Amino acid sequence: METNPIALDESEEGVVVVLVEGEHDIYTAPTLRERLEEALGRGGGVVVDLTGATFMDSSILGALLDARRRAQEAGTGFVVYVDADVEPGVQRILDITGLVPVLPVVNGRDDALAAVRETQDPPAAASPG
Amino acid sequence: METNPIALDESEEGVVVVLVEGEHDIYTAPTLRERLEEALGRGGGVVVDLTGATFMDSSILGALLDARRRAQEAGTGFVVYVDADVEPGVQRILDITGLVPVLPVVNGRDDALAAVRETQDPPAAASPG
Amino acid sequence: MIERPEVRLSMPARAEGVGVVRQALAGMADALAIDPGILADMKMAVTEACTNVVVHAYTDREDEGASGTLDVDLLADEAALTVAVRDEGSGLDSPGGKPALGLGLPLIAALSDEFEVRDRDGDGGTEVLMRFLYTREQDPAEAHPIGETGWEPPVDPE
Amino acid sequence: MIERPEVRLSMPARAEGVGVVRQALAGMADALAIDPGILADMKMAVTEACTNVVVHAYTDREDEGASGTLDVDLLADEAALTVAVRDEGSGLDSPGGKPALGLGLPLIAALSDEFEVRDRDGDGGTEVLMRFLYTREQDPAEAHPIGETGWEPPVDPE
Ligand SMILES: Nc1ncnc2c1ncn2[C@@H]1O[C@H](COP(=O)(O)OP(=O)(O)O)[C@@H](O)[C@H]1O
Ligand SMILES: Nc1ncnc2c1ncn2[C@@H]1O[C@H](COP(=O)(O)OP(=O)(O)O)[C@@H](O)[C@H]1O
Repeated sequence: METNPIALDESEEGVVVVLVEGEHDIYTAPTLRERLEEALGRGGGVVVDLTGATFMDSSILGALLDARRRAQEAGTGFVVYVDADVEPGVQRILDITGLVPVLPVVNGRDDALAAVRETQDPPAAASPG
Repeated sequence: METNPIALDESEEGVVVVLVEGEHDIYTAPTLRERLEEALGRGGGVVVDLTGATFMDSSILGALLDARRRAQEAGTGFVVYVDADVEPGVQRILDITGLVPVLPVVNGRDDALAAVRETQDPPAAASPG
Repeated sequence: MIERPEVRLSMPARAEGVGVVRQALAGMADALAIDPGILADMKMAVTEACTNVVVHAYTDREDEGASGTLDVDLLADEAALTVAVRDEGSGLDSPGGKPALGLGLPLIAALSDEFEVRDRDGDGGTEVLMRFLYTREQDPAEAHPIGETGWEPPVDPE
Repeated sequence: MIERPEVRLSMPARAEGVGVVRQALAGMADALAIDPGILADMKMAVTEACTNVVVHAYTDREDEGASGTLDVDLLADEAALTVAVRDEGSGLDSPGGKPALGLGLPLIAALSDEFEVRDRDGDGGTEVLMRFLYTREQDPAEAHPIGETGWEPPVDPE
Protein backbone atom coordinates (compact mmCIF):
# COMPACT_ATOMS: atom_id res chain seq x y z
CA MET A 1 0.00 0.00 0.00
CA GLU A 2 1.75 3.13 -1.25
CA THR A 3 0.75 6.40 0.38
CA ASN A 4 2.60 8.47 -2.21
CA PRO A 5 2.39 6.49 -5.43
CA ILE A 6 3.98 7.23 -8.77
CA ALA A 7 2.41 5.17 -11.53
CA LEU A 8 2.67 4.88 -15.30
CA ASP A 9 -0.56 5.04 -17.24
CA GLU A 10 -0.07 3.61 -20.73
CA SER A 11 -3.68 3.74 -21.87
CA GLU A 12 -3.05 6.65 -24.24
CA GLU A 13 -1.80 6.00 -27.77
CA GLY A 14 1.89 6.95 -28.13
CA VAL A 15 2.07 8.77 -24.78
CA VAL A 16 2.94 7.59 -21.27
CA VAL A 17 1.27 9.46 -18.44
CA VAL A 18 3.27 9.57 -15.18
CA LEU A 19 0.81 9.97 -12.29
CA VAL A 20 2.37 11.63 -9.26
CA GLU A 21 0.16 11.47 -6.16
CA GLY A 22 0.69 12.46 -2.53
CA GLU A 23 3.78 14.06 -0.95
CA HIS A 24 7.04 14.05 -2.86
CA ASP A 25 10.46 15.19 -1.74
CA ILE A 26 14.07 14.04 -1.54
CA TYR A 27 12.88 10.67 -0.20
CA THR A 28 10.73 9.80 -3.23
CA ALA A 29 12.74 11.75 -5.84
CA PRO A 30 14.83 8.67 -6.79
CA THR A 31 11.61 6.72 -7.49
CA LEU A 32 10.29 9.55 -9.62
CA ARG A 33 13.57 9.63 -11.55
CA GLU A 34 13.26 5.89 -12.21
CA ARG A 35 9.66 6.18 -13.38
CA LEU A 36 10.48 9.11 -15.66
CA GLU A 37 13.40 7.12 -17.08
CA GLU A 38 11.05 4.23 -17.72
CA ALA A 39 8.46 6.50 -19.34
CA LEU A 40 11.08 8.14 -21.59
CA GLY A 41 12.35 4.68 -22.53
CA ARG A 42 9.00 3.85 -24.12
CA GLY A 43 9.91 6.12 -27.03
CA GLY A 44 6.65 8.05 -27.15
CA GLY A 45 5.75 11.36 -25.53
CA VAL A 46 5.67 11.81 -21.76
CA VAL A 47 3.03 13.64 -19.75
CA VAL A 48 3.43 14.19 -16.01
CA ASP A 49 0.19 14.55 -14.07
CA LEU A 50 0.74 16.58 -10.88
CA THR A 51 -2.99 17.01 -10.21
CA GLY A 52 -2.93 14.49 -7.37
CA ALA A 53 0.33 15.72 -5.82
CA THR A 54 -0.17 17.23 -2.38
CA PHE A 55 3.41 18.39 -1.91
CA MET A 56 6.53 18.75 -4.05
CA ASP A 57 9.87 20.41 -3.40
CA SER A 58 12.91 21.42 -5.41
CA SER A 59 14.22 17.83 -5.55
CA ILE A 60 11.11 16.96 -7.53
CA LEU A 61 11.50 20.01 -9.76
CA GLY A 62 15.08 18.88 -10.37
CA ALA A 63 13.90 15.44 -11.46
CA LEU A 64 11.30 16.98 -13.79
CA LEU A 65 13.79 19.42 -15.32
CA ASP A 66 16.32 16.65 -15.95
CA ALA A 67 13.67 14.51 -17.61
CA ARG A 68 12.56 17.46 -19.72
CA ARG A 69 16.16 18.03 -20.86
CA ARG A 70 16.59 14.37 -21.78
CA ALA A 71 13.27 14.40 -23.61
CA GLN A 72 14.38 17.38 -25.66
CA GLU A 73 17.69 15.76 -26.49
CA ALA A 74 15.77 12.72 -27.70
CA GLY A 75 13.24 14.83 -29.62
CA THR A 76 10.45 13.54 -27.37
CA GLY A 77 7.46 15.54 -26.21
CA PHE A 78 7.42 16.28 -22.48
CA VAL A 79 4.62 18.19 -20.75
CA VAL A 80 3.58 18.64 -17.13
CA TYR A 81 -0.02 19.27 -16.21
CA VAL A 82 -2.14 20.30 -13.26
CA ASP A 83 -5.77 21.37 -13.10
CA ALA A 84 -7.82 23.94 -11.26
CA ASP A 85 -7.98 21.74 -8.14
CA VAL A 86 -4.21 21.46 -7.82
CA GLU A 87 -2.82 21.82 -4.29
CA PRO A 88 -1.87 25.50 -3.67
CA GLY A 89 1.66 24.49 -2.64
CA VAL A 90 2.27 22.66 -5.90
CA GLN A 91 1.05 25.59 -8.00
CA ARG A 92 3.12 27.92 -5.82
CA ILE A 93 6.50 26.29 -6.50
CA LEU A 94 5.76 26.30 -10.23
CA ASP A 95 4.74 29.97 -10.09
CA ILE A 96 7.50 31.48 -7.99
CA THR A 97 10.39 29.65 -9.60
CA GLY A 98 9.41 31.01 -13.00
CA LEU A 99 10.06 27.63 -14.55
CA VAL A 100 7.24 27.70 -17.03
CA PRO A 101 9.47 28.80 -19.93
CA VAL A 102 11.67 25.72 -19.47
CA LEU A 103 9.09 23.34 -18.06
CA PRO A 104 5.80 23.64 -19.93
CA VAL A 105 2.90 23.33 -17.49
CA VAL A 106 -0.57 23.13 -19.00
CA ASN A 107 -4.05 22.81 -17.60
CA GLY A 108 -5.79 19.46 -17.76
CA ARG A 109 -5.11 16.14 -19.37
CA ASP A 110 -6.58 16.88 -22.79
CA ASP A 111 -4.42 19.94 -23.36
CA ALA A 112 -1.41 18.06 -22.06
CA LEU A 113 -1.97 15.18 -24.48
CA ALA A 114 -2.54 17.58 -27.36
CA ALA A 115 0.60 19.58 -26.49
CA VAL A 116 2.81 16.54 -26.18
CA ARG A 117 1.53 15.04 -29.44
CA GLU A 118 2.28 18.29 -31.20
CA THR A 119 5.92 18.37 -29.97
CA GLN A 120 6.09 14.68 -30.69
CA ASP A 121 5.37 15.08 -34.44
CA PRO A 122 8.73 13.99 -35.81
CA PRO A 123 10.19 17.06 -37.57
CA ALA A 124 11.79 14.53 -39.94
CA ALA A 125 8.34 13.80 -41.44
CA ALA A 126 8.04 17.39 -42.63
CA SER A 127 11.61 17.69 -43.94
CA PRO A 128 11.43 16.15 -47.46
CA GLY A 129 9.88 19.40 -48.77
CA MET B 1 -9.98 28.59 8.49
CA GLU B 2 -10.66 25.54 10.69
CA THR B 3 -8.85 22.36 9.75
CA ASN B 4 -10.92 20.26 12.13
CA PRO B 5 -14.34 21.91 12.22
CA ILE B 6 -17.33 21.02 14.38
CA ALA B 7 -20.49 22.63 13.04
CA LEU B 8 -24.19 22.57 13.85
CA ASP B 9 -26.56 21.89 10.97
CA GLU B 10 -30.06 23.03 11.86
CA SER B 11 -31.66 22.39 8.49
CA GLU B 12 -33.61 19.36 9.76
CA GLU B 13 -36.99 19.81 11.46
CA GLY B 14 -36.71 19.24 15.22
CA VAL B 15 -33.19 17.77 15.06
CA VAL B 16 -29.75 19.35 15.28
CA VAL B 17 -26.98 17.58 13.38
CA VAL B 18 -23.48 18.00 14.86
CA LEU B 19 -20.95 17.63 12.05
CA VAL B 20 -17.55 16.44 13.27
CA GLU B 21 -14.84 16.66 10.62
CA GLY B 22 -11.08 16.09 10.68
CA GLU B 23 -8.92 14.97 13.63
CA HIS B 24 -10.34 15.15 17.12
CA ASP B 25 -8.66 14.48 20.42
CA ILE B 26 -8.07 16.03 23.85
CA TYR B 27 -7.29 19.36 22.17
CA THR B 28 -10.66 19.71 20.42
CA ALA B 29 -12.73 17.74 22.98
CA PRO B 30 -13.70 20.94 24.88
CA THR B 31 -15.06 22.44 21.64
CA LEU B 32 -17.04 19.30 20.91
CA ARG B 33 -18.47 19.39 24.46
CA GLU B 34 -19.57 23.00 23.91
CA ARG B 35 -21.18 22.22 20.57
CA LEU B 36 -22.99 19.19 22.00
CA GLU B 37 -24.20 21.33 24.89
CA GLU B 38 -25.48 23.88 22.41
CA ALA B 39 -27.19 21.21 20.32
CA LEU B 40 -28.85 19.67 23.40
CA GLY B 41 -29.96 23.13 24.47
CA ARG B 42 -32.09 23.44 21.32
CA GLY B 43 -34.59 21.02 22.88
CA GLY B 44 -34.95 18.75 19.85
CA GLY B 45 -33.13 15.53 19.05
CA VAL B 46 -29.38 15.43 18.42
CA VAL B 47 -27.58 13.52 15.68
CA VAL B 48 -23.77 13.39 15.57
CA ASP B 49 -22.27 12.86 12.13
CA LEU B 50 -18.83 11.20 12.36
CA THR B 51 -18.65 10.46 8.62
CA GLY B 52 -16.11 13.23 8.03
CA ALA B 53 -14.01 12.50 11.12
CA THR B 54 -10.53 11.27 10.24
CA PHE B 55 -9.45 10.57 13.80
CA MET B 56 -11.07 10.33 17.22
CA ASP B 57 -9.80 9.09 20.56
CA SER B 58 -11.24 8.22 23.97
CA SER B 59 -11.59 11.91 24.94
CA ILE B 60 -14.07 12.27 22.10
CA LEU B 61 -15.87 9.07 23.08
CA GLY B 62 -16.09 10.51 26.59
CA ALA B 63 -17.70 13.68 25.30
CA LEU B 64 -20.19 11.66 23.23
CA LEU B 65 -21.08 9.38 26.13
CA ASP B 66 -21.63 12.32 28.46
CA ALA B 67 -23.89 14.00 25.91
CA ARG B 68 -25.80 10.79 25.41
CA ARG B 69 -26.35 10.47 29.17
CA ARG B 70 -27.59 14.05 29.41
CA ALA B 71 -29.87 13.50 26.42
CA GLN B 72 -31.40 10.48 28.09
CA GLU B 73 -31.92 12.38 31.32
CA ALA B 74 -33.71 15.06 29.33
CA GLY B 75 -35.72 12.50 27.33
CA THR B 76 -34.04 13.71 24.15
CA GLY B 77 -33.12 11.50 21.21
CA PHE B 78 -29.36 11.12 20.66
CA VAL B 79 -27.84 9.10 17.82
CA VAL B 80 -24.38 8.89 16.28
CA TYR B 81 -23.91 7.96 12.65
CA VAL B 82 -21.19 7.01 10.21
CA ASP B 83 -21.44 5.58 6.73
CA ALA B 84 -19.63 2.97 4.66
CA ASP B 85 -16.81 5.43 3.83
CA VAL B 86 -15.99 6.17 7.47
CA GLU B 87 -12.28 6.26 8.33
CA PRO B 88 -11.14 2.78 9.50
CA GLY B 89 -9.75 4.25 12.75
CA VAL B 90 -13.08 5.83 13.68
CA GLN B 91 -14.99 2.60 13.06
CA ARG B 92 -12.29 0.73 14.97
CA ILE B 93 -12.68 2.62 18.24
CA LEU B 94 -16.45 2.19 18.09
CA ASP B 95 -16.06 -1.54 17.39
CA ILE B 96 -13.45 -2.55 19.93
CA THR B 97 -14.82 -0.58 22.86
CA GLY B 98 -18.16 -2.37 22.53
CA LEU B 99 -19.95 0.91 23.09
CA VAL B 100 -22.78 0.33 20.68
CA PRO B 101 -25.19 -0.80 23.44
CA VAL B 102 -24.78 2.53 25.25
CA LEU B 103 -24.01 4.74 22.28
CA PRO B 104 -26.27 3.92 19.34
CA VAL B 105 -24.31 4.15 16.10
CA VAL B 106 -26.31 3.83 12.90
CA ASN B 107 -25.46 3.89 9.23
CA GLY B 108 -26.22 7.01 7.23
CA ARG B 109 -28.08 10.23 7.87
CA ASP B 110 -31.57 8.99 6.99
CA ASP B 111 -31.49 6.15 9.48
CA ALA B 112 -30.00 8.46 12.09
CA LEU B 113 -32.76 11.02 11.63
CA ALA B 114 -35.42 8.30 11.73
CA ALA B 115 -33.91 6.76 14.86
CA VAL B 116 -33.64 10.04 16.70
CA ARG B 117 -37.18 11.07 15.81
CA GLU B 118 -38.46 7.76 17.11
CA THR B 119 -36.76 8.20 20.52
CA GLN B 120 -37.84 11.79 20.45
CA ASP B 121 -41.59 11.00 20.31
CA PRO B 122 -42.72 12.31 23.69
CA PRO B 123 -43.99 9.28 25.65
CA ALA B 124 -46.39 11.73 27.34
CA ALA B 125 -48.36 11.99 24.08
CA ALA B 126 -49.34 8.32 24.32
CA SER B 127 -50.15 8.32 28.06
CA PRO B 128 -53.78 9.52 28.25
CA GLY B 129 -55.00 6.03 27.27
CA MET C 1 13.56 5.13 26.72
CA ILE C 2 14.76 3.80 23.40
CA GLU C 3 18.56 3.55 23.19
CA ARG C 4 19.05 4.93 19.69
CA PRO C 5 15.69 6.28 18.61
CA GLU C 6 15.17 7.20 15.02
CA VAL C 7 13.10 10.21 15.84
CA ARG C 8 12.88 11.97 19.18
CA LEU C 9 10.20 14.57 19.90
CA SER C 10 10.11 16.76 22.94
CA MET C 11 7.48 19.32 23.90
CA PRO C 12 5.52 20.71 26.82
CA ALA C 13 2.78 18.32 28.00
CA ARG C 14 -0.11 20.31 26.56
CA ALA C 15 -3.18 19.20 24.64
CA GLU C 16 -2.03 20.75 21.36
CA GLY C 17 1.12 18.61 21.37
CA VAL C 18 -0.75 15.34 20.95
CA GLY C 19 -1.59 16.13 17.31
CA VAL C 20 2.03 17.05 16.59
CA VAL C 21 3.15 13.62 17.81
CA ARG C 22 0.39 11.89 15.85
CA GLN C 23 1.28 13.64 12.62
CA ALA C 24 5.02 13.06 13.04
CA LEU C 25 4.17 9.38 13.49
CA ALA C 26 2.13 9.51 10.27
CA GLY C 27 5.15 11.01 8.49
CA MET C 28 7.32 8.15 9.69
CA ALA C 29 4.67 5.59 8.68
CA ASP C 30 4.59 7.14 5.20
CA ALA C 31 8.24 6.39 4.66
CA LEU C 32 7.77 2.85 5.98
CA ALA C 33 4.67 2.30 3.78
CA ILE C 34 2.79 1.00 6.81
CA ASP C 35 -0.63 -0.58 6.28
CA PRO C 36 -3.37 2.04 6.84
CA GLY C 37 -5.27 -0.11 9.35
CA ILE C 38 -2.15 -0.64 11.44
CA LEU C 39 -1.29 3.05 11.19
CA ALA C 40 -4.78 3.90 12.47
CA ASP C 41 -4.14 1.65 15.50
CA MET C 42 -0.71 3.21 16.08
CA LYS C 43 -2.18 6.70 15.98
CA MET C 44 -4.88 5.84 18.47
CA ALA C 45 -2.60 4.02 20.94
CA VAL C 46 0.08 6.73 20.82
CA THR C 47 -2.57 9.44 21.18
CA GLU C 48 -3.93 7.72 24.32
CA ALA C 49 -0.46 7.49 25.84
CA CYS C 50 0.27 11.17 25.11
CA THR C 51 -3.14 12.22 26.42
CA ASN C 52 -2.38 10.46 29.71
CA VAL C 53 0.78 12.53 30.04
CA VAL C 54 -1.18 15.73 29.39
CA VAL C 55 -4.03 14.78 31.73
CA HIS C 56 -2.43 12.80 34.56
CA ALA C 57 1.34 13.24 34.78
CA TYR C 58 1.67 16.74 36.17
CA THR C 59 -1.47 17.29 38.22
CA ASP C 60 0.61 17.70 41.39
CA ARG C 61 2.30 20.83 40.01
CA GLU C 62 1.27 23.98 41.83
CA ASP C 63 1.74 26.25 38.86
CA GLU C 64 -1.03 25.48 36.36
CA GLY C 65 0.66 27.36 33.53
CA ALA C 66 4.03 25.66 33.64
CA SER C 67 3.63 22.14 32.35
CA GLY C 68 6.16 19.36 32.37
CA THR C 69 7.53 17.67 29.28
CA LEU C 70 6.14 15.10 26.90
CA ASP C 71 8.87 13.08 25.20
CA VAL C 72 8.34 10.57 22.44
CA ASP C 73 10.85 8.24 20.81
CA LEU C 74 10.13 6.40 17.57
CA LEU C 75 12.23 3.50 16.37
CA ALA C 76 11.64 1.37 13.30
CA ASP C 77 13.30 -2.03 13.06
CA GLU C 78 12.76 -4.66 10.37
CA ALA C 79 9.63 -6.10 11.94
CA ALA C 80 7.99 -3.38 13.98
CA LEU C 81 7.74 0.23 15.01
CA THR C 82 8.43 0.86 18.69
CA VAL C 83 7.16 4.00 20.37
CA ALA C 84 8.11 5.22 23.85
CA VAL C 85 6.04 7.96 25.49
CA ARG C 86 7.67 9.47 28.56
CA ASP C 87 7.00 12.09 31.19
CA GLU C 88 8.73 13.36 34.32
CA GLY C 89 5.52 13.46 36.30
CA SER C 90 4.31 12.03 39.55
CA GLY C 91 4.09 8.42 38.39
CA LEU C 92 1.31 5.92 37.88
CA ASP C 93 0.29 5.37 41.49
CA SER C 94 0.00 9.02 42.42
CA PRO C 95 -3.47 10.59 42.65
CA GLY C 96 -2.81 11.84 39.09
CA GLY C 97 -5.86 13.89 38.16
CA LYS C 98 -9.42 12.72 37.84
CA PRO C 99 -9.81 9.49 35.89
CA ALA C 100 -11.66 9.91 32.62
CA LEU C 101 -13.35 6.96 30.91
CA GLY C 102 -10.52 4.68 31.98
CA LEU C 103 -10.18 3.57 28.37
CA GLY C 104 -6.62 4.79 27.69
CA LEU C 105 -4.55 1.85 28.90
CA PRO C 106 -7.09 -0.77 27.72
CA LEU C 107 -7.01 0.82 24.24
CA ILE C 108 -3.21 0.79 24.20
CA ALA C 109 -3.32 -2.91 25.11
CA ALA C 110 -5.89 -3.67 22.43
CA LEU C 111 -4.15 -1.76 19.63
CA SER C 112 -0.50 -2.70 20.09
CA ASP C 113 1.18 -6.07 19.67
CA GLU C 114 3.17 -5.56 22.88
CA PHE C 115 3.12 -2.88 25.51
CA GLU C 116 4.54 -2.00 28.87
CA VAL C 117 3.74 0.80 31.32
CA ARG C 118 6.30 1.49 34.00
CA ASP C 119 7.53 3.97 36.52
CA ARG C 120 10.83 5.43 35.36
CA ASP C 121 13.89 4.91 37.52
CA GLY C 122 15.72 7.93 38.78
CA ASP C 123 13.92 11.12 37.87
CA GLY C 124 10.44 9.73 38.39
CA GLY C 125 7.65 9.86 35.87
CA THR C 126 6.04 7.25 33.71
CA GLU C 127 6.99 5.54 30.48
CA VAL C 128 4.72 3.66 28.08
CA LEU C 129 6.42 1.44 25.51
CA MET C 130 4.40 0.14 22.57
CA ARG C 131 5.41 -2.15 19.72
CA PHE C 132 3.49 -2.41 16.46
CA LEU C 133 4.31 -5.20 14.00
CA TYR C 134 4.18 -4.25 10.30
CA THR C 135 2.50 -7.59 9.57
CA ARG C 136 0.14 -9.05 12.09
CA GLU C 137 -0.65 -12.70 12.63
CA GLN C 138 -3.48 -11.80 14.97
CA ASP C 139 -5.52 -8.70 15.63
CA PRO C 140 -4.24 -7.43 19.00
CA ALA C 141 -7.78 -6.28 19.81
CA GLU C 142 -8.75 -9.97 19.81
CA ALA C 143 -5.70 -11.00 21.81
CA HIS C 144 -6.37 -8.29 24.41
CA PRO C 145 -10.08 -7.54 24.23
CA ILE C 146 -11.10 -4.45 26.10
CA GLY C 147 -13.92 -6.35 27.81
CA GLU C 148 -11.35 -8.57 29.53
CA THR C 149 -9.42 -5.68 31.06
CA GLY C 150 -12.31 -5.20 33.46
CA TRP C 151 -13.39 -2.11 31.56
CA GLU C 152 -17.10 -1.82 30.97
CA PRO C 153 -19.06 0.74 29.01
CA PRO C 154 -20.82 3.15 31.37
CA VAL C 155 -24.20 1.69 32.34
CA ASP C 156 -27.23 2.78 30.42
CA PRO C 157 -29.57 4.62 32.82
CA GLU C 158 -32.62 2.88 31.41
CA MET D 1 18.76 27.39 18.32
CA ILE D 2 15.52 28.53 19.86
CA GLU D 3 15.81 29.16 23.61
CA ARG D 4 12.56 27.52 24.75
CA PRO D 5 11.18 25.74 21.72
CA GLU D 6 7.67 24.45 21.84
CA VAL D 7 8.50 21.32 19.93
CA ARG D 8 11.94 19.87 19.39
CA LEU D 9 12.57 17.08 16.89
CA SER D 10 15.78 15.18 16.56
CA MET D 11 16.63 12.47 14.07
CA PRO D 12 19.38 11.15 11.83
CA ALA D 13 19.90 13.31 8.75
CA ARG D 14 18.30 10.91 6.29
CA ALA D 15 15.88 11.49 3.45
CA GLU D 16 12.97 9.79 5.21
CA GLY D 17 13.19 12.23 8.12
CA VAL D 18 12.18 15.23 6.04
CA GLY D 19 8.56 14.03 5.82
CA VAL D 20 8.45 13.44 9.57
CA VAL D 21 9.44 17.07 10.18
CA ARG D 22 6.95 18.31 7.59
CA GLN D 23 4.07 16.38 9.10
CA ALA D 24 4.92 17.39 12.67
CA LEU D 25 4.87 20.98 11.43
CA ALA D 26 1.44 20.34 9.92
CA GLY D 27 0.26 19.01 13.29
CA MET D 28 1.42 22.18 14.98
CA ALA D 29 -0.20 24.34 12.30
CA ASP D 30 -3.48 22.48 12.86
CA ALA D 31 -3.59 23.57 16.49
CA LEU D 32 -2.72 27.13 15.47
CA ALA D 33 -5.36 27.16 12.70
CA ILE D 34 -2.79 28.51 10.28
CA ASP D 35 -3.95 29.68 6.85
CA PRO D 36 -3.50 26.82 4.32
CA GLY D 37 -1.53 29.00 1.89
CA ILE D 38 0.92 30.04 4.58
CA LEU D 39 1.18 26.46 5.82
CA ALA D 40 2.04 25.36 2.27
CA ASP D 41 4.88 27.93 2.24
CA MET D 42 6.10 26.81 5.68
CA LYS D 43 6.16 23.19 4.58
CA MET D 44 8.15 24.00 1.46
CA ALA D 45 10.70 26.25 3.17
CA VAL D 46 11.24 23.84 6.07
CA THR D 47 11.52 20.92 3.65
CA GLU D 48 14.22 22.75 1.69
CA ALA D 49 16.20 23.50 4.86
CA CYS D 50 15.97 19.86 6.03
CA THR D 51 16.88 18.58 2.57
CA ASN D 52 20.03 20.70 2.66
CA VAL D 53 21.03 19.02 5.92
CA VAL D 54 20.44 15.58 4.38
CA VAL D 55 22.25 16.42 1.14
CA HIS D 56 25.05 18.81 2.12
CA ALA D 57 25.85 18.80 5.84
CA TYR D 58 27.63 15.50 6.28
CA THR D 59 29.26 14.80 2.92
CA ASP D 60 32.72 14.90 4.54
CA ARG D 61 31.94 11.86 6.69
CA GLU D 62 33.92 8.79 5.70
CA ASP D 63 31.29 6.31 6.83
CA GLU D 64 28.38 6.54 4.39
CA GLY D 65 26.01 4.61 6.66
CA ALA D 66 26.40 6.68 9.81
CA SER D 67 24.72 10.01 9.29
CA GLY D 68 24.80 13.05 11.50
CA THR D 69 21.78 14.58 13.15
CA LEU D 70 18.97 16.76 11.90
CA ASP D 71 17.45 18.90 14.66
CA VAL D 72 14.40 21.07 14.30
CA ASP D 73 12.88 23.49 16.82
CA LEU D 74 9.40 24.95 16.42
CA LEU D 75 8.20 27.93 18.39
CA ALA D 76 4.87 29.70 18.07
CA ASP D 77 4.50 33.21 19.44
CA GLU D 78 1.51 35.52 19.05
CA ALA D 79 2.47 36.74 15.60
CA ALA D 80 4.54 34.07 13.93
CA LEU D 81 5.90 30.56 13.87
CA THR D 82 9.67 30.35 14.07
CA VAL D 83 11.50 27.26 12.86
CA ALA D 84 15.17 26.47 13.39
CA VAL D 85 16.80 23.69 11.35
CA ARG D 86 20.20 22.64 12.64
CA ASP D 87 22.98 20.24 11.84
CA GLU D 88 26.44 19.43 13.19
CA GLY D 89 27.95 19.18 9.75
CA SER D 90 30.84 20.76 7.93
CA GLY D 91 29.28 24.20 7.55
CA LEU D 92 28.14 26.33 4.66
CA ASP D 93 31.48 27.06 3.05
CA SER D 94 32.73 23.50 2.98
CA PRO D 95 32.65 21.60 -0.33
CA GLY D 96 29.37 20.10 0.97
CA GLY D 97 28.24 17.68 -1.72
CA LYS D 98 27.31 18.41 -5.28
CA PRO D 99 24.98 21.40 -5.66
CA ALA D 100 21.55 20.47 -6.94
CA LEU D 101 19.33 23.08 -8.63
CA GLY D 102 20.53 25.73 -6.21
CA LEU D 103 16.91 26.54 -5.45
CA GLY D 104 16.88 25.65 -1.75
CA LEU D 105 18.04 28.90 -0.15
CA PRO D 106 16.24 31.12 -2.72
CA LEU D 107 13.00 29.25 -1.98
CA ILE D 108 13.49 29.68 1.76
CA ALA D 109 13.98 33.41 1.20
CA ALA D 110 10.90 33.64 -1.01
CA LEU D 111 8.60 31.69 1.29
CA SER D 112 9.46 33.06 4.74
CA ASP D 113 8.92 36.52 6.14
CA GLU D 114 12.40 36.53 7.67
CA PHE D 115 15.26 34.11 7.48
CA GLU D 116 18.87 33.69 8.46
CA VAL D 117 21.46 31.07 7.57
CA ARG D 118 24.52 30.89 9.73
CA ASP D 119 27.44 28.79 10.80
CA ARG D 120 26.92 27.61 14.35
CA ASP D 121 29.42 28.64 16.98
CA GLY D 122 31.23 25.97 18.89
CA ASP D 123 30.45 22.51 17.53
CA GLY D 124 30.30 23.59 13.93
CA GLY D 125 27.45 22.94 11.57
CA THR D 126 24.81 25.15 10.07
CA GLU D 127 21.58 26.64 11.34
CA VAL D 128 18.72 28.03 9.28
CA LEU D 129 16.19 30.17 11.13
CA MET D 130 12.86 30.99 9.45
CA ARG D 131 9.97 33.08 10.67
CA PHE D 132 6.46 32.86 9.23
CA LEU D 133 3.85 35.48 10.14
CA TYR D 134 0.31 34.19 10.64
CA THR D 135 -1.01 37.25 8.80
CA ARG D 136 0.98 38.67 5.95
CA GLU D 137 1.03 42.22 4.76
CA GLN D 138 3.03 41.25 1.71
CA ASP D 139 3.72 38.03 -0.12
CA PRO D 140 7.35 37.22 0.76
CA ALA D 141 7.78 35.79 -2.74
CA GLU D 142 7.26 39.32 -4.04
CA ALA D 143 9.54 40.85 -1.43
CA HIS D 144 12.30 38.33 -2.22
CA PRO D 145 11.68 37.18 -5.78
CA ILE D 146 13.70 34.17 -6.77
CA GLY D 147 14.79 35.89 -9.97
CA GLU D 148 16.62 38.51 -7.92
CA THR D 149 18.69 36.01 -6.00
CA GLY D 150 20.70 35.43 -9.16
CA TRP D 151 19.02 32.10 -9.64
CA GLU D 152 17.95 31.33 -13.19
CA PRO D 153 16.02 28.43 -14.57
CA PRO D 154 18.33 26.06 -16.42
CA VAL D 155 18.66 27.21 -20.02
CA ASP D 156 16.48 25.62 -22.60
CA PRO D 157 18.68 23.78 -25.09
CA GLU D 158 16.63 25.00 -28.05
N1 LIG E 1 1.51 9.29 32.38
C1 LIG E 1 0.81 9.08 33.53
N2 LIG E 1 1.17 9.70 34.69
C2 LIG E 1 0.46 9.51 35.84
N3 LIG E 1 -0.61 8.69 35.93
C3 LIG E 1 -1.02 8.03 34.82
C4 LIG E 1 -0.35 8.19 33.57
N4 LIG E 1 -0.98 7.40 32.66
C5 LIG E 1 -2.00 6.80 33.31
N5 LIG E 1 -2.04 7.17 34.61
C6 LIG E 1 -2.98 6.69 35.65
O1 LIG E 1 -3.62 5.50 35.20
C7 LIG E 1 -5.03 5.66 35.21
C8 LIG E 1 -5.67 4.90 34.05
O2 LIG E 1 -5.32 5.50 32.83
P1 LIG E 1 -6.24 5.28 31.54
O3 LIG E 1 -6.49 3.82 31.38
O4 LIG E 1 -5.60 5.96 30.41
O5 LIG E 1 -7.62 5.94 31.92
P2 LIG E 1 -8.04 7.48 32.06
O6 LIG E 1 -6.95 8.32 31.48
O7 LIG E 1 -9.28 7.55 31.26
O8 LIG E 1 -8.24 7.68 33.53
C9 LIG E 1 -5.28 7.16 35.15
O9 LIG E 1 -6.51 7.52 35.68
C10 LIG E 1 -4.09 7.69 35.95
O10 LIG E 1 -4.36 7.66 37.31
N1 LIG F 1 23.09 22.50 5.98
C1 LIG F 1 24.10 22.75 5.11
N2 LIG F 1 25.36 22.28 5.35
C2 LIG F 1 26.37 22.49 4.48
N3 LIG F 1 26.23 23.20 3.32
C3 LIG F 1 25.01 23.70 3.02
C4 LIG F 1 23.89 23.51 3.89
N4 LIG F 1 22.81 24.13 3.32
C5 LIG F 1 23.24 24.68 2.17
N5 LIG F 1 24.57 24.43 1.97
C6 LIG F 1 25.42 24.90 0.83
O1 LIG F 1 24.74 25.95 0.18
C7 LIG F 1 24.57 25.65 -1.21
C8 LIG F 1 23.28 26.24 -1.74
O2 LIG F 1 22.16 25.57 -1.16
P1 LIG F 1 20.77 25.58 -1.90
O3 LIG F 1 20.41 26.96 -2.25
O4 LIG F 1 19.80 24.87 -1.02
O5 LIG F 1 20.99 24.79 -3.25
P2 LIG F 1 21.24 23.25 -3.55
O6 LIG F 1 20.91 22.46 -2.31
O7 LIG F 1 20.30 22.96 -4.65
O8 LIG F 1 22.67 23.15 -3.95
C9 LIG F 1 24.64 24.15 -1.30
O9 LIG F 1 25.05 23.70 -2.56
C10 LIG F 1 25.65 23.81 -0.21
O10 LIG F 1 26.97 23.93 -0.68
